[in-house]
Amino acid sequence: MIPLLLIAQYSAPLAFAATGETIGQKSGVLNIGLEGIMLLAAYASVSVGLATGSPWMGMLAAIACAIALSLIQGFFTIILATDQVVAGTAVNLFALGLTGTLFALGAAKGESLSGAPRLPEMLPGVDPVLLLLPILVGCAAWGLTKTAFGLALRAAGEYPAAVESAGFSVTKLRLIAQGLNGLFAGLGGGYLALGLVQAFAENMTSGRGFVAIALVTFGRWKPWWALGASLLIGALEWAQVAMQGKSPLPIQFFTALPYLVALIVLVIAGKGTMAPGALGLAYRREK
Amino acid sequence: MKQAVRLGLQGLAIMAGLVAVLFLTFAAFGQDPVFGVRTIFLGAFGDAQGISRTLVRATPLLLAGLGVVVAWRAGMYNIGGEGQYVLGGIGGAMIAKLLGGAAPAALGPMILICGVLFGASVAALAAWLQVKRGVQVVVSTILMNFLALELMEYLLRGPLQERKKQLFVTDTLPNEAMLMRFGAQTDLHFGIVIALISAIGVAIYLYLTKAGLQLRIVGDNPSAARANKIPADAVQIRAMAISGGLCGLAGAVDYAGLTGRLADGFSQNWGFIAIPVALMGALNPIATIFSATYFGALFAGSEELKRTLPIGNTVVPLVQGVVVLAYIGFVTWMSRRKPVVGAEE
Amino acid sequence: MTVPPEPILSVKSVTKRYRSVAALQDVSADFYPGEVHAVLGENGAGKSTLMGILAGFVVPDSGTVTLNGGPAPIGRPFQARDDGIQMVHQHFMLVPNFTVEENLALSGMRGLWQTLDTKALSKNALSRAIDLGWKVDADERTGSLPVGVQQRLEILKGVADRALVLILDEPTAVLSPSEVNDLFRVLRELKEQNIAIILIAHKLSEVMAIADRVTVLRRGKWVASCRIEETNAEQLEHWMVGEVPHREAAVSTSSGETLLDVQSIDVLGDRGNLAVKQAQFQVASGEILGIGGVDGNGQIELAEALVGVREVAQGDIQRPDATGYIPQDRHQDGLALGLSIEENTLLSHVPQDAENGPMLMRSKVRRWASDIVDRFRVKIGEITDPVASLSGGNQQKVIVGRVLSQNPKLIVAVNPTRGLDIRAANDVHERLRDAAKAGAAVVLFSADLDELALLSTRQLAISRGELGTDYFGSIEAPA
Amino acid sequence: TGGAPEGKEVKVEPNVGGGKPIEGTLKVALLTPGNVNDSGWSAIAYRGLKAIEKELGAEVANKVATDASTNDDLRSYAQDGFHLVLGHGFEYNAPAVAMAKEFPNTTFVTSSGGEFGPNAGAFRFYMEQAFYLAGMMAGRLTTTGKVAMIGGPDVPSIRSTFKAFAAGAKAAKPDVVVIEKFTGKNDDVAAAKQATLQAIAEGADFLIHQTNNAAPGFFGACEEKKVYCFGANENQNDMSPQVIASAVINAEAPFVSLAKEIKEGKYVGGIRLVGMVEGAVEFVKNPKAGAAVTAEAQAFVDGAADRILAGELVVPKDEF
Ligand SMILES: Nc1ncnc2c1ncn2[C@@H]1O[C@H](COP(=O)(O)OP(=O)(O)OP(=O)(O)O)[C@@H](O)[C@H]1O
Ligand SMILES: Nc1ncnc2c1ncn2[C@@H]1O[C@H](COP(=O)(O)OP(=O)(O)OP(=O)(O)O)[C@@H](O)[C@H]1O
Ligand SMILES: [Mg+2]
Ligand SMILES: [Mg+2]
Repeated sequence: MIPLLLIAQYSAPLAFAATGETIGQKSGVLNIGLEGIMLLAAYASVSVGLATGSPWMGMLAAIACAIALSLIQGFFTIILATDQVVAGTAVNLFALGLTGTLFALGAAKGESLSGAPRLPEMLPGVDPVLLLLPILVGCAAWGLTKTAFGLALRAAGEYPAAVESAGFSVTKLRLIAQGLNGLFAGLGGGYLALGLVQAFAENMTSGRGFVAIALVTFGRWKPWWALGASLLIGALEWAQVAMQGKSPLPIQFFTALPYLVALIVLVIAGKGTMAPGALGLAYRREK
Repeated sequence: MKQAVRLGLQGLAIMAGLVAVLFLTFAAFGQDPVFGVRTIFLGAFGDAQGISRTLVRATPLLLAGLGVVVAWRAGMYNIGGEGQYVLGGIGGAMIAKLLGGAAPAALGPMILICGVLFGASVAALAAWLQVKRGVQVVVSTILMNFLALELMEYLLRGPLQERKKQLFVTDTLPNEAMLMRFGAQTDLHFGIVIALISAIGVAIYLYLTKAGLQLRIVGDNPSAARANKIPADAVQIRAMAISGGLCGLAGAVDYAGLTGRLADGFSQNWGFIAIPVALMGALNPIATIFSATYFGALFAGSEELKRTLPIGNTVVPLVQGVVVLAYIGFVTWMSRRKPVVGAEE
Repeated sequence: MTVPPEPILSVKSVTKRYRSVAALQDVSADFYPGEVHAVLGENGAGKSTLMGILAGFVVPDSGTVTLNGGPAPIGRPFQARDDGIQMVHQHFMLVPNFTVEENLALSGMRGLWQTLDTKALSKNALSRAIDLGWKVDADERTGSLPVGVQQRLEILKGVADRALVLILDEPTAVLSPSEVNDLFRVLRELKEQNIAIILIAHKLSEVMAIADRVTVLRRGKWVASCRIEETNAEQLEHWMVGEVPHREAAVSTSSGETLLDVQSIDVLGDRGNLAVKQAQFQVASGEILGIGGVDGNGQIELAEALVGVREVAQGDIQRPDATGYIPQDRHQDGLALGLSIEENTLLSHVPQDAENGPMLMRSKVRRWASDIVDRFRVKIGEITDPVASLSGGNQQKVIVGRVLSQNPKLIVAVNPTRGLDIRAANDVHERLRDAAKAGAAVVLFSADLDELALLSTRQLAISRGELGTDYFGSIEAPA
Repeated sequence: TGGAPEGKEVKVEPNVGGGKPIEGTLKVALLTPGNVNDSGWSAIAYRGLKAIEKELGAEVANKVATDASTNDDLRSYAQDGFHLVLGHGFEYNAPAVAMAKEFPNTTFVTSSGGEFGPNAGAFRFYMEQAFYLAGMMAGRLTTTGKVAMIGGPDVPSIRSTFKAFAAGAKAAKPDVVVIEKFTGKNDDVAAAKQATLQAIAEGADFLIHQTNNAAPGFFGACEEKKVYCFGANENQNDMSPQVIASAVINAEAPFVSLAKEIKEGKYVGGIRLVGMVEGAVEFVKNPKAGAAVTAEAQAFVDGAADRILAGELVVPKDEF
């Protein structure tokens, strides 16, 4: 038996990222750079946490850096209207290189990025960031469906011209969504590093950003569903760790299981008609 | 003529910009920028070793980049190049294992063929899933990348493990089965010729054949293709198969030309880098030759850099990220300023 | 009705250039409350540009715009909207995946930072719908509504709040005659409420039926403005194109061999709905069968079934091998906009002599493409330019040209002249007629009764997927 | 197709000695599979390299070498006149031995690997000895009867050390249950913590690891659950209060003595096993462990260590 709390803890980085990506995709922007943004946030949370001695400053730094990088990507994909996949790929490379280089420079000076201070626990095993997860997912779900902003944001992802004609700027809406995406990725990356292990290692996100992108489809572009999908994958991960050594199947079968299940669910769930109509398409205002 | 001059100037401007980006990146991390840029340049073009290193790196980038070109031209956002590359290697290693020591001379070509088939079939599967089941290629190929890597790890510990069952690698290919090498001084192998021929082949296919025209029509407007009885689904699946085949070929060529064996470190992210390579090549197969060479040079030069700087390893992806962003930003900015070609009376 | 002395909105000597193109040159016009003001002109005459200036989307290079005697909010479309200038675009600004209520709420919102009450936000618009005698289902998915109903939503969005001026860009192009009648009824009602209505239309009969005043533009220049009583259709046509184009009468019925034989077919729509029920007819060589009806009644599905793009669910179609299809929406189904003009001429058919195994013969392809450009008088820069650089009319000619040049035995055309000006439309009509004369069977789907009357040798109407004969309404004379 | 020409064309072959003493500065290059700041496998070798630099005044260089660049890297260093090229990993062995034929004046030595030539060879760190001792200590001290090993990537060297740990534990407590978990990744700190927590949940109260960069995850879990653990590769006794001892590789001594042999022209190709006897492997107890390690257990392990040093106890190891 795996305690539910552990599943929640270890799927929280995925859940944060998938929720943010859901918001972003609802506005029409595919954020392939999610992995890199999470990685930068992870680095920032630990290095600032260690430097200031305050986990709060670490989390703030994670969020700030993630939003900044997310908006840099947004500058390219939303304002300049470049291809979203390429800009995202570049952001991933950039973040991997940047954090790796900073890490190497620090290591050369003998600095270590582990043993960062951790956030106080509100309940056993529940720090404020984890507590924030269901609250923020709820906010995202509520914001998308129950606020004027959410309506406009969804319209920007479906049919941007209609948003412009209603008097709202698609660019601004998408930038806000991209910023929120960054905020969530920052919480996810920060929680992964500072919340779970209080340490940073090169490339420690290990593909979680990419999996989160797949989970958005899996979650039918709904925040609660994205959370559910993350929990499911998180549970599978725990199951694979637990089953290791107790089954004659090779280890790789277990480590592949979450990806395999995600793919199979997508195939069974079938037609992705829930995808926002203008997802992945750059919008250029006619003049 | 004027067009050629303008393109040439634009190319020069881009090259200058890219060097400037390199320069600034080094400076930003407190490294001597002149030394850094010089090292990269000499490492990539300084001598026969450098040039060969550049071409060896450019080979998988060009092949996988061509794969991206073909898929994206058909409107299929294949980002599974990495997984298909790995599968290409797996396909090659499987046939090598199957044939044992038999017919080593024929083995080389067989490896390439198997690599193509392996890459092509998973990519076609991803395409089929999109066309028939609505699973977006962008999403499914991400997942397939992970699966391909896990599969390789498993095979290296099981069916494909070397004869002595000690290491998690395949047997090393016999020399006769390896692609022709251009000299013992360098790693340069016949793969670069295969890649160049592929580039020309893809160019001919896309621009001079009916199937290629149909592929581009489908990519530009699938609805119009359908209304004109071009079987858009079949064309997209075929495009993905070609794309995956090229990425698989990249893996097989690296296996049979460079490493001679498969090991956990076989995946070097060429399949991911191929995306910016293809886009910087404007999704044009011939221009992709140049962008692949550029990236190849960056990798080759940074090999030299890694030998000398402690941050050599990690500064490379950083530079690539900045370069790609700077490039796409620049190109978009240029295309915005460019007067729209109008045809008004 | 009385004409108030003061115009609500007026433009004085506005000029707008797009690089080399002068979209508008020194144009002036006054728009009065309580009047329908029609703006006429050929494709590219500058009508939409002028509307864009009025609605605040387009900033003129020079000239002044006044609203209610004061300066109009130039270049500030949202201010213009708040000031009561409402515009219904040619391409609807509706989110297809939203419900009607959500769409109305989206346009009714004034700020982003508030909780969403779609009921409250769409209340005004929905109550206006009741005033205007329209039944609107607030929970329906917008994209699945017929075009006519979507247009009503656009008008409702415009008049939900304070509307002083209502601008409609080619609203009738997509409507059936009875829908046009209904639209005109509503416009008259709005006119009674002292709203100034500005209307762009290509069909003079409609203009004569509804307008109180007309302004004619030609190649960006003002040609004439007057009250409708002071002019007639011939004069308007002369103002628009300079000379009155020659019109041929419909081809006489021919009794050639039957080329198209449709035997009680059922066709399914994209969502699996039964779009065409038990259609049955024959078309012979030399015949032009006109099929009229409101958009969304199964035309597209039937047309696609006729040419074999869509499978029939039941029944059978005998058709000749060589078929040509002119689809309804050139941007959606007709062209690959990112490809060159030359490549677009190959979209439906690659001439046999240009194929050599899998290869295309470049010189043969070039000759085929230039032939089409020459024979159909397509105005182009370079043949290798992207087809997107052509104006709408010339794009349409590329499609018509490539379809007719392959000498099809069967031609299926859906609204082939939608949005084209009179001269371009005449050109297309003539080509279709020539094809019929040369022995092809033609099926012409059109929402335009005049076009059907002018071209077809025989007419059918389609309604809710069923073919019949007595569907056509007619346009009422002004009361 | 056809293979590479058999070394005939080689022209770039600086005369750097080989079989004869080297005059002037010794040049030594090191290839590692990962960054040298991984506080694990690669870091060990880097410390060895630094020792060569310091003690022999050698000119040193190092680089991460992947499968695709291995041949190029070996060749480039040889062409640049390096006298000794060290490849830190079994994966460099076969390419190095092949390359050595083309550069008779450069010596290629890899850590692990079974092939050698006149100017090429390997030395194999007998890390299993230290893991065996750790296993014995764990087996002696466990109250739950369960001990665990947490691995990052699933590679032969790690598997072999884990086998030794398990053997040691069984030697101390025959009915001990040995739990083994791999994350499959080198740098996934969260996954390492996850695997460790799971092993602890399954009852393990003494754990050892091979997680390289992801080690903070391992230590974090042990700290949280207040179970005892061992450091590996480097002396990690300070990384957490829960660490009772570390299984350490000291690459300094064998690296420096190897470099000396090269400098004096005395190197003979072959495969050497370097372990506790040579001082290359060590089981270092944590002085701060205090009461966690009973005197009885310590004596038990010390006794085994003595027998290893005396050659009476041969710890099992895999060939790779
Ligand atoms: N954004 C633009 N950029 C460049 N040229 C433009 C632009 N908008 C309009 N034009 C040009 O200005 C001229 C007038 O265009 P406009 O759209 O006003 O014509 P129109 O009278 O509405 O034509 P139609 O009947 O086809 O709708 C055309 O030549 C057109 O090509
Ligand atoms: N790239 C362009 N450069 C200059 N003018 C353009 C360009 N593209 C379109 N236009 C002009 O803008 C106007 C609107 O284009 P569009 O193709 O929508 O024509 P349209 O006749 O209004 O078609 P539709 O009725 O289908 O909207 C046309 O007059 C066209 O000439
Ligand atoms: Mg117009
Ligand atoms: Mg028009």
